[in-house]
Amino acid sequence: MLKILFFAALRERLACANTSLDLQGQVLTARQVLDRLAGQSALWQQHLADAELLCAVNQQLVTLSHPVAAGDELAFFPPVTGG
Amino acid sequence: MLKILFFAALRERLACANTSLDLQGQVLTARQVLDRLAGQSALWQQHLADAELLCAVNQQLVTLSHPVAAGDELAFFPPVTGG
Amino acid sequence: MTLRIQVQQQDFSVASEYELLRQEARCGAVVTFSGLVRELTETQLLRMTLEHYPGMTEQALIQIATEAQQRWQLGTVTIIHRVGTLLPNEQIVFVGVASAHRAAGFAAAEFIMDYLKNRAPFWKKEHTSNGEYWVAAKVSDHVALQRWE
Amino acid sequence: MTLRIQVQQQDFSVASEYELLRQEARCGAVVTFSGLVRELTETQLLRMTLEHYPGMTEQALIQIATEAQQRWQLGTVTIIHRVGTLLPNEQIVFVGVASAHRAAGFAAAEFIMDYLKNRAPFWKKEHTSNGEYWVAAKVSDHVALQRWE
Repeated sequence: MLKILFFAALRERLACANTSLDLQGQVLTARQVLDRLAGQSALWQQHLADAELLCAVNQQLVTLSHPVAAGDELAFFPPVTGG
Repeated sequence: MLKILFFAALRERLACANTSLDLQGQVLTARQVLDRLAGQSALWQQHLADAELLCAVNQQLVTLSHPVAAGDELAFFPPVTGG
Repeated sequence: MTLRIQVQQQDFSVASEYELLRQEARCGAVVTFSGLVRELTETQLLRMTLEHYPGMTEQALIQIATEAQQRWQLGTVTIIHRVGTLLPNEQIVFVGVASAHRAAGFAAAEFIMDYLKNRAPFWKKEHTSNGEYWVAAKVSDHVALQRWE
Repeated sequence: MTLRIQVQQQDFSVASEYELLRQEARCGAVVTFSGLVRELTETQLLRMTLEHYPGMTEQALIQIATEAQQRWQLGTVTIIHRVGTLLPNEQIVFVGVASAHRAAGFAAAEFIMDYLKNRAPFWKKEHTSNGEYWVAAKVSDHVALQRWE
């Protein structure tokens, strides 16, 4: 299973903090996972289409072309605003 | 009278913290005062010839071309090293 | 070269952090940055909540501090960031850098803040008298990164 | 816009100075710089004495702080500089700047230190196990000024 996390405004809009996806042995890019998730509903489609979303794989910021496989932790979130 | 002050290493080398000069109504540049002071002894000549010396008139950093007259406070000192 | 990274709900003491930073006998310069919850201009801020990504946050801060230590000659580097609920004028973030030379200290502290603002997974939500708003990322924070590239 | 300038023999408290700086409700950023007497590499430093030009010193610091307040949007600016006898690891100088935005605070604090190093009439003498030496001005301090011109 691929563990998927959402944070902040995105978490609120999706009303979902985390979910998972069975990749059935496949290796996908983060973008492919995002597309699959967007297919779940019109709401998810709308909020996951945000071009500003950032992506982390195993707690490291990466671009959407980064590969993910079963056991990885994938996170999507809006631009950060700490400090 | 023109009040003249020396600080730090220059004060120690001249063995003098302050002196004065009767300008007799003249307006001189700081450089002209420096030349007059240098004429007082070989020791003063030696130490006042330092091209790195800084100069303040009435407690403001100025260049040696700055004019001074009776009642002014003129100071010479080495490059500053605070902070 | 010591690294001190903390992500915590409770407040921190700049006085204590400064005392730790000034202990290094060969470091003649200590630069600190403190970020505070400030008032809003158009509405009244009641409180702020800070969400983060536990686990990733600490790693991101360690990476940023380590990168600073590779770029400049530094002694101790401290980064403390609070999460949870914060009231107006409370402290949010502290960055402290001890160094032999002041230029390295200033550069490193500003570098750490610029990277933290763009790379560390924290999100601020403002609870105001007019409602709740997620703080938007600032273009100026992205621009600030460019000088370090 | 408050200016707090002190030239004094006694030590100062960074903790107290920071508390004053963080009081401003519209200032979300506080940058501080502290300069300390540090150990020498080639000989043992016993103590340092700091001479200054009374009267001119205060004016020079006010001018530097005022210039910083003209260049950047700042809240309180604090400059404290000690004179007299200082021991290793004692505090020499403190610069603190409160501002709405961090970039202004970092720039102003560094600007103040760069100008203070070149324009404020202080002179350090090191008393070491090998004798007494007036500290020489550093070329790097002159170079540091150029970026502000």
